[in-house]
Amino acid sequence: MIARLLEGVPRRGLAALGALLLLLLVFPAFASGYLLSVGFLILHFAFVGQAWNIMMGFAGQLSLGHSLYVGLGAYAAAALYVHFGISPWIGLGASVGVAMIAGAVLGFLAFRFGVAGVYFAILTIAFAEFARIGFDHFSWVQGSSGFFLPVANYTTNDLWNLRGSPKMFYYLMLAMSVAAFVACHALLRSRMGYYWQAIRESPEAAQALGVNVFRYKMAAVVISAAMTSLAGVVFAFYYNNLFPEQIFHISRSIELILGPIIGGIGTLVGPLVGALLLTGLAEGMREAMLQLGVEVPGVKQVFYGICLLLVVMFLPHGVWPPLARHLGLERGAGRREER
Amino acid sequence: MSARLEVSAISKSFRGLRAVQGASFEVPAGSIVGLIGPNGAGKTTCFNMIAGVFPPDAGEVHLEGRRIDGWRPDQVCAAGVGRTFQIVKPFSGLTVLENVTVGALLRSNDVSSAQKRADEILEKLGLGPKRDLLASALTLPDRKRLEVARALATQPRLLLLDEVMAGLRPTECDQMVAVFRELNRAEGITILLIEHVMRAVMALAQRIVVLHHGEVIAQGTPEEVVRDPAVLESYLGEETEI
Amino acid sequence: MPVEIYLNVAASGLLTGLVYGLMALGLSVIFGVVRVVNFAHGEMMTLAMFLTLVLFNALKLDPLVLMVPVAAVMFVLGYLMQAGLINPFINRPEHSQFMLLVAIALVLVNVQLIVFGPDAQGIRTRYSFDSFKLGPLVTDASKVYAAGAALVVAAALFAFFRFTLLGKAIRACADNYDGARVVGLNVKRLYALTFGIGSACVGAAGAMLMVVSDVTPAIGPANTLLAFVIVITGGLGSMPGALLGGLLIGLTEALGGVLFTPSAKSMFAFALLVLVLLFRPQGILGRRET
Amino acid sequence: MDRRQFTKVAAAAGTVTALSPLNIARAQGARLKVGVLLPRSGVQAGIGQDCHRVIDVTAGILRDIGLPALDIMNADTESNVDVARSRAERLISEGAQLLVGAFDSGQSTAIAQVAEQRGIPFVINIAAAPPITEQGYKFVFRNFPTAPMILGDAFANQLEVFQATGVSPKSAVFMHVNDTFGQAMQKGFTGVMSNFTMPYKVLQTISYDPAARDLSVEVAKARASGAEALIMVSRLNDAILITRELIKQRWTPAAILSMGPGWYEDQYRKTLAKLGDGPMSFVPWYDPNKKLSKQLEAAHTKAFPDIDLNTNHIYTFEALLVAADAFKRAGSANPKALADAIRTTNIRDNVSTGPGIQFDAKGQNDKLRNSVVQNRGGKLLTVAPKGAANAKPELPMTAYDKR
Repeated sequence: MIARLLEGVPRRGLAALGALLLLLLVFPAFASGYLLSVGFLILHFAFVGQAWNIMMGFAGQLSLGHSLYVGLGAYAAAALYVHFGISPWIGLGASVGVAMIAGAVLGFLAFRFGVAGVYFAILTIAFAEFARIGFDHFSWVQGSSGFFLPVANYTTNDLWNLRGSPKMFYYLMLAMSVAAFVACHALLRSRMGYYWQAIRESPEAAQALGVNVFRYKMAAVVISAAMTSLAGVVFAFYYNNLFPEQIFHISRSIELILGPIIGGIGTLVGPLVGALLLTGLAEGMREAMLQLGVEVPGVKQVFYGICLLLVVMFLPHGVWPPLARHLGLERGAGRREER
Repeated sequence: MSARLEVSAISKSFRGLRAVQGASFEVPAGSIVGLIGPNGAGKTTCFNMIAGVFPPDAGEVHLEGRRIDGWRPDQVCAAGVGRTFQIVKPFSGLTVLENVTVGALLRSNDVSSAQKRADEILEKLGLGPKRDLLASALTLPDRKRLEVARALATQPRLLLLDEVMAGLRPTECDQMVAVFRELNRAEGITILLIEHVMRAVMALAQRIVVLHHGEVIAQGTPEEVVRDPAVLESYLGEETEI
Repeated sequence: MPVEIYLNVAASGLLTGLVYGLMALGLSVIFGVVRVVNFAHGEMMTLAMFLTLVLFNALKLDPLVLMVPVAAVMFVLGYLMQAGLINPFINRPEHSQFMLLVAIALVLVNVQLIVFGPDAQGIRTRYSFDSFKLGPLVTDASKVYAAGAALVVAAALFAFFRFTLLGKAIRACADNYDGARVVGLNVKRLYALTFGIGSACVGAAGAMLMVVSDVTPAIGPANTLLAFVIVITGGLGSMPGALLGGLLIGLTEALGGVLFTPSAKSMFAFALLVLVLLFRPQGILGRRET
Repeated sequence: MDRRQFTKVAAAAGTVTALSPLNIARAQGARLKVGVLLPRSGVQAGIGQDCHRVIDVTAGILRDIGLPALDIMNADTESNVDVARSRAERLISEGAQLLVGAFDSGQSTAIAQVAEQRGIPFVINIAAAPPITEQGYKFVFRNFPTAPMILGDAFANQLEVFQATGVSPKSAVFMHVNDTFGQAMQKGFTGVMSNFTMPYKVLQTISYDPAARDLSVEVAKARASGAEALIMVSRLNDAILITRELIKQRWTPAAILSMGPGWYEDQYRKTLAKLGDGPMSFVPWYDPNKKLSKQLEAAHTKAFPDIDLNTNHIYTFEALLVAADAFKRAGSANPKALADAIRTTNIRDNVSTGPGIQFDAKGQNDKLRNSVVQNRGGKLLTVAPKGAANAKPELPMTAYDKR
């Protein structure tokens, strides 16, 4: 099984991945609380980016409403914990289930009725907004006044109830990111992965080769939704409060897809590189502003926006593919050409 | 010979425009049949109805006795029909090998055996040296070959070829003809081909069906068809490469 | 509840809808031709609103008059944006275009925040607080003027595309990109012009919106979303569709607010959008792509 | 590169900045480092920047009343919980010994968890969601009333106002924005009201979307209910929108009783001029008769002649006041000692209405009182409670078309 997974990955890439993993493992030993929280954010975005990438990067379905699954996942596990004291490890079953159902409904409607391209993207936004306003009125989880989890106990790490220190959350997120990376790697090399990429490149040709396009598109949406909802569970227990305005908001959807787009859509390493780059860029800009004594709110976002602009203008396939070529890691980097 | 494919009185209109009108023909098992006709005669529409891209407005299509009209393309493919597209549709972002592997996965249990099968087909079609190139990097003749390779990888019993020789040089064309003849002989694949290159049709087809304005105006052996006055008339002024 | 309230609310919803429709018109024009979804639409609208505000404070002219200079400035801005930034992206995949416009939107919002500050700012005209009373019907004067102006702008735009040579050229370009190039049209320039025209529409709508509401930098993204909902409901690329979409959304929100809880009224707009997408994916007046 | 290296490089790069008075003070270590987290960009930028205005005014006042100077470290939460949390961590790693913020309940909770875990005291300036001080935090303090506290005071003050003016509306409609604060108020409304014998009956409750661009439907609905008074929980933009609709739909309620922000704000009064006169706000406010209030008002007016002192300024100022006071009493910047000092806070000479600043076991100042401010002649007059007022209330409101 493991041997199969490693097949086709160049040795240099493997070594680089190993080194990166080692670095991430020992990072908390040296990091301040601040760097640890930044590290958590990076891994969080790498994970959701990876999940989104399944749908867009692999299967070519542009979703701009992934906050829907983050929010559903977060609320489902949190509500079960608060109302019934159910451990999030059991509750995440509900999270995954609810997110999968939502994804399946959206996918079914869209793919059955031939909603594609821009229209599909807007449909995903509509679903997320619908959920946001709905949860504003959902009194079982306190509606818009916010859903609070009992405060975390920081002295002991209770992994079973996800109550614990940021370090615990960091390692949890790291484990999830690694698992997502391996899972995506395996998926991409499976029958499903081949079919997804075929659908992404040309749905008509894929169908003529016996691929049940509807079924595999559905699979992409549902798997992506399920994975994304897991990030929502961690979000809920890390922040201990949920507001529909925050978690279902379209700005969260956008935030979580910037990483994979900047990193390199359809590649395995792209979401990680993108999350690292964007979070690092945002934090670095804040530092730079601080050091320059610029105290004007908004200036940082202007520069951040300009950086995004430059990247997307000059690196149409994201940062990773050219970087991988440069480092001689091309095979592991995955490829994606202009459609 | 029993019929592998039986098309009976199929019709199709687009926005009131009749593309195919009551076309009927048969493709016997193990044979090679050519579908010819001037541009806009409804050949590709016929193909699309057989392959399941859209259902016929009227009429029936039977594959080995099973009625398949109205099926989805992937179901038709799974039933044993492989097809190529007139305007090639390669998976541009994938390598040549990966392109063909997608087809081979239909009848393989796992990815590695599909890859093995894909490799064999690439060799057969002379694409072996290019297996690791991106499909987008191929020349047009190679893309045409890739179309055929992908369709073959699904191990069809009936192969629908939509102008795969167009744009090929005569020598390349002859190579292709040889490949199809070999496939037909050694593996017993039945072939229905749309072709403008008459040189290829004449060389390959045992039977020819002529479409004009969506109707079948003649069918028979190549010799019979070229002597048919109706066919000659319909082709008058058309480019013919005999 | 008395019947008048439904009448009043429906009338108000329709008027608001027309203003919404004008706001969405620019988006529709741009998509119809350039095939780029302008994700910075709402942010451009707030820019136009601020522009109106500045001009109003300097010149003390009625916003309905200021519509002309604001539209002109926005035209130039749109032209330059297309020619400079967006043109290289015309043939790129959707997500790439999306990224570009999201980045532009981010810059726009925050530049506005720095320049104009975060507070809501509005202008007061002679008729700001007027209303017309027709029997039981009480209608907001500002909305009536704004809706009227929306109809005029839409008519002008319609005439431009129907009767002028340039308008026809742009439509040809929208129908058949390659064809237009073959007959020697300068597609790049036409695209830039279209983006300019779409932006001028946004400018006109912004000036008009200043009559009925205040502006803060933060309202941009919400307006982008609203414009999407309208345009997709009415049919992306269709000009009458944008107005119809606006009317429908305005009416739906108004009646949804009266019959159910107002805080959930935009849910009805989204529900309408989903229904339209499912049963007529190209929008009510949209053309099916072939 | 870690933080220390970064500072070294930066310090080496700029000896000029190192010589500025601020850095000398930092080198002496005499000041308390206070990290102030506010949403100064993003959707809440308006409020965050408003809160921030008072910070520069504070230094002079603290000096005048003999409290130690504070070393303020600003951070922008960008109206985002992720950023709020990582900014809090950042401030602490930079040496912040006390945190102040963050206006929003969600962002405040995110910061509270960091503060709690790192043992750094966190003084919340504004955030009304009740659960924040029900979580058992030891380092989190809130000098702002919770939603039920605001409601209780509002009803009591309404009775006082009705009695003073002789106008008692018999019916009312309750409109609230459906955001965190609005819903918290709505949830407490009926329960708290049942503790009072109010003259009016609430005929209808209307909640509306915080992002609404148009409130004509909402106002039409309220008007159709035939109520005499309008009870509001809103924000700024919607308060302006609602007033415009009231005028256009030709309805002047006998009283507009607001229990939140919006109606007293500068922007509201500036935009509507004399049409903005009349509404009463039942809100956490300042006692204009207190000595410190006069000092703050004077300093604030000097710095911002166009902007009146309001809730945002008062409670951000008091949060810093709590910090400076605790620092003085603790005699050290040790966070634990600071927290202990804050727990025993007893500031009598303060700004906000009520007996002063004290915290209960949960870290909540439960002594805070509301005031009633009325917009009259474009100015804000404090009309109740009696002991903390500088004018008398006036009801009913003058009809909008008679102004």
